[in-house]
Amino acid sequence: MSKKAQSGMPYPIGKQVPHEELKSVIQRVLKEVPVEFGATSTDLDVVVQPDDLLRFVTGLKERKELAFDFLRNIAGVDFGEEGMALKYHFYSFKHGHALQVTVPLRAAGEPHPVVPSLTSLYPAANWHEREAHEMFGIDFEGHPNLKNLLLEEDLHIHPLLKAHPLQAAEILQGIESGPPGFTF
Amino acid sequence: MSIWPEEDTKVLAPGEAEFDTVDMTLNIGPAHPATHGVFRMVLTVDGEVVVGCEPYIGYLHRGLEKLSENNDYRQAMGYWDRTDYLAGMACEVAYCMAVEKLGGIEVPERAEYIRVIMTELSRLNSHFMFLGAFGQDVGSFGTTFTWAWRERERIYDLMEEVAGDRMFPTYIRPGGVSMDLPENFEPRCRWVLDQAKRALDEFDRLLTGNEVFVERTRDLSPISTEKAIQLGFTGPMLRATGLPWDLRKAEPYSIYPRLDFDIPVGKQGDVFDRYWVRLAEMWQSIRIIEQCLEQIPGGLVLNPDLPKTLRIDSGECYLRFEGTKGEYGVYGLARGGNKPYRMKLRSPSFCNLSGLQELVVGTYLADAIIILGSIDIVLGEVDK
Amino acid sequence: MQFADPLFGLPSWLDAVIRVVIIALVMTVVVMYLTYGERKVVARFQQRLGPMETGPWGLLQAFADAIKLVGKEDLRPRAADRWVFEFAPYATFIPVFVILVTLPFAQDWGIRNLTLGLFFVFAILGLNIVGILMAGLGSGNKFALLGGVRAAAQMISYEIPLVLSLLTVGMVAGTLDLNLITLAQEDRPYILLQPLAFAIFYIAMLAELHRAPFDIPVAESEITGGYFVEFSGIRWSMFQLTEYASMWAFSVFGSVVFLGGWAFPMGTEWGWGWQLALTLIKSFFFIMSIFWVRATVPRLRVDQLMSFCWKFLIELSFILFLVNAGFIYYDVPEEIMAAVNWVAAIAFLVGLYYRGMRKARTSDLVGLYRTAEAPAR
Amino acid sequence: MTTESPATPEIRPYKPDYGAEPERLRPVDFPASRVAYKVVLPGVIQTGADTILAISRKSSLWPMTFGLACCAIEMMGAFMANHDLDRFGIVPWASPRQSDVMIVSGTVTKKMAPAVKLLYEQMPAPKYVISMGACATNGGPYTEYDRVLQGVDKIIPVDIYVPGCPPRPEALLDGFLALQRKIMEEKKMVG
Repeated sequence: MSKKAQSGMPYPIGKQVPHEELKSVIQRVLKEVPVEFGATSTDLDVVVQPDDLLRFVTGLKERKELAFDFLRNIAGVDFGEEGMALKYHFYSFKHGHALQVTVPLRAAGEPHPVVPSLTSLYPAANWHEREAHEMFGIDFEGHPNLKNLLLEEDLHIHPLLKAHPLQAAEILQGIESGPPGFTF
Repeated sequence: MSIWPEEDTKVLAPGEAEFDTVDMTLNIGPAHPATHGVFRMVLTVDGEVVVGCEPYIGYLHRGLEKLSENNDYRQAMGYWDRTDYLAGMACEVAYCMAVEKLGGIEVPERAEYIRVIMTELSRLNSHFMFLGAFGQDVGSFGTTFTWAWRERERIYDLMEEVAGDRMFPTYIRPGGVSMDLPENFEPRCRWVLDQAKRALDEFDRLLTGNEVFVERTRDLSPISTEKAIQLGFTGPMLRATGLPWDLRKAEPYSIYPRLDFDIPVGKQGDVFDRYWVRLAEMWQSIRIIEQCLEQIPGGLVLNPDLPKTLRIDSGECYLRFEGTKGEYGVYGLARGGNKPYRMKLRSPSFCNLSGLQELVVGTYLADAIIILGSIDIVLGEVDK
Repeated sequence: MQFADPLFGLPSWLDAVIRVVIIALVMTVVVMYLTYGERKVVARFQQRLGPMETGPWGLLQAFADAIKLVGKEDLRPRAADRWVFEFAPYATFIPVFVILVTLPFAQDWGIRNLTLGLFFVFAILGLNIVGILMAGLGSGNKFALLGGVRAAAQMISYEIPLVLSLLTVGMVAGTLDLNLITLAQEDRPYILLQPLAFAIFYIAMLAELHRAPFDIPVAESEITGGYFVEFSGIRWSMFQLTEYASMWAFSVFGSVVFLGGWAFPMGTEWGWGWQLALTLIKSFFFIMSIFWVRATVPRLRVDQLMSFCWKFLIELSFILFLVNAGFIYYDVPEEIMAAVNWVAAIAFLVGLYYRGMRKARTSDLVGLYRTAEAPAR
Repeated sequence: MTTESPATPEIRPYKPDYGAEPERLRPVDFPASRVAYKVVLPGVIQTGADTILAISRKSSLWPMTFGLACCAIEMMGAFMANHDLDRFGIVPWASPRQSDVMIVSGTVTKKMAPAVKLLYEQMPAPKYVISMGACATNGGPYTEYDRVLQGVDKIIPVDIYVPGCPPRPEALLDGFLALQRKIMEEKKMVG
């Protein structure tokens, strides 16, 4: 039963693509964009500079050989002094391959690091970019509605930066040296 | 002389609107019975028709990722099972798989089977909650809710026998599970599954066979596969559109390749299809658990070579896991030490919810509630 | 004995006052135990127990609720219009109570018998809407506004089929006097003659009472209670009283008009105590069926509700009215009239059933690439 | 500033200090005129109206349908078939205007805190708050994150704290029973 049903599917579900094959396809198809290749324990990793990002991702989406039609995730990482990075995870329903795109950025601070927004290509990027904006202070150029998503709208802190401290837990009553109770 | 000013007595030309209607802004949430938690949406309604929708989230933002970075690998697990709090064990499995990917940790085969059983029990648990809450949204006065909770309590009891707690037992550990199954697990589990089958049959009669229910949900906010992919939908939301994309088949992990199960899909991605896909998925989960109970081997359940404090020098992964709501992705980065350097959750509810505007606009106010219910959000996961 | 013969030879006005007091007290107790009964019945449908701890088997639960509600703070939101807000509960409650004036609970026993009793009930029914709209508009809350407007639209729409179906019965009986209508059902209740009218009456009654599946104005999961969302304490309990009192009034009314009230099956042979018991038992059948529907059926949407009324139910009730008028004009025997009505009623129910079956077949709905199938039942 | 620095901070044994216990719970003495009905109608009204009111209040505690986080799931579980709070007359209502109890079931973030406070203020007067779970009590496991409120008692007064993460339905049930006892204890004060 399942054999017959799966033969009619428009997408090859369950096909695994080796990293090397995908790497060679990207090198062949998008050779005008300077990229570096690496690998994580799950995906092929491509390092792209922020200026090339929009060109590269447009290629990823629109070239038939790649056809990355699904943006899974955008994760920001703060390396402190070494700068920041954005990790984009793409998936192609058509070919069944997955890719991680790393965009190295300068360190947090004023002015904020700037990356082109992918909302025009992937509507799914909208909330992911808003989240990265508020958590890391990364500005996405061309985002239609770049305001806080999870935090209060008038709050301009970036909690996921390594410099952002945790607060001390209050102990209401007990063995602390001060008088029991709490202050407002 | 007329008592009315001239400009007020305007004669409408043919084709002009008969009424001037004023849009009303209606704030639903963050404390509203239909929002399944602390979600808030501001609807602009023209009478009963929704013409605009602005979702607001973050009322349960409690710093999962920040706290994970500041805790030991094993301590942080307590935050992760509280993300999708309807299926705590499934989230634990996802997190532990990510840690194992980072550290290259082996898992004994028996533990893999136990994890699959627990994941699928959690899926049953979460989908039962969906059935109950969805029936409540459609308006069946709690009957579906109590019936669903009767089954959930049985599953919770089973989990408590296995792991010691109902919701968040932190039973799954990096490298296996914390302890072996109790002696009478198999007959107990089969009994629970039999009861669940009976309950599913009841739900099929109560809701799927109900004229009013079908009339309310069918052809409501249909969505095409292409649009769903663009909006980032995964899980039952995507499968309802007709695409049989399930990570257990598409990018197989754990022992799922050894198991025989099907992927239920809908036809047009409307609310009824989403409901039906979840109902059919529960039958598949029961099939999976029954196969696991037959195939489960003996042996260790926890990798004995692990140190007391887990230290991972370097590693990076984006682990995807078919959670109960869709693709539950964990981006992990380790740079030495006993704490993860970065842990990012790609939560399925978050991505499914981001397309709410597309689904809701143009429907009736009452439909907006059940469309929200059909997305099956969990706020712990949306707000992280 | 004349109807409303003064008790103990008292003056007429004093007699009426005494009867009103009796009915008011009975109504309060009945309403209290209806809330208790609903919680118990619905709890059983949901495999729970319902109130158990307040008094034996929770019998005092309703009293505890009532006393607590009296002791609550009486809040008025700042956005509310003072007079409209504060008088809305009374404007909602009084029409329902006035309906009870004309209902014959036993032979020749009610508050007052009116020659045009049926007409009086129709006239009073509409007044309820004023109070609900006052509550909706005066609260200064958008949920309440939506609930009030929904309630007004729904109740005005469903009044038409309700009135038409009842007029059919009045036509068959040849009178609008409720006492005489009941007496005419001594050997057969009108549900046997007019089953379709009964079905229409039942559906329209559910809509008038805002009970499931027509509980759109008070939908808890959509508008958190509808028009009474801002009311607290004693004023809110007036709404609750209205809801259950109108349910009881409708049930007594329905059992009088369709089920033979106190007259069927024993006629005037039995004393008034038995007659009273018969009326109450029949009305509790009604109420039980309302609870049953509430515990099982989901809610309709507002446009489906309206189109069901305007596109189907009103036409059906007009046809019913005209056909029965023809039967009576040409003196068709009662048996033929009953047979035609039964055929129509069965066709109506079977049609609804098949409509439901046509929609609910999941195998048609799912799966171009269907790879999973729920086990066949 | 003292010159000598404390070498080891003195560790006092943990002793909770709730204020003077009997003082707080002592019944208020009303003037004789206010309890005149007891004198006028001896034998007719044996129990005071305050007792009847308190018994009614404790038998009909209506919480608000209002879930915040994980604990809300266990709260729902307490209302369902296995635990059935309806046995005690406890039924949830959607609107705060008709509720008596607010169950703060889960983490209160600083973004949510104004809404929680508003809901509390919308409830009519004899109102009680049950803080359910570790998060609502003091922030629980999330207490170190700065967008999380360290306990809901910073914004609204709490009557009963239910421990657990999340508390089992039985624990919530016990919390309700404790609230009932508390209502009976303070009946003279709520009059």
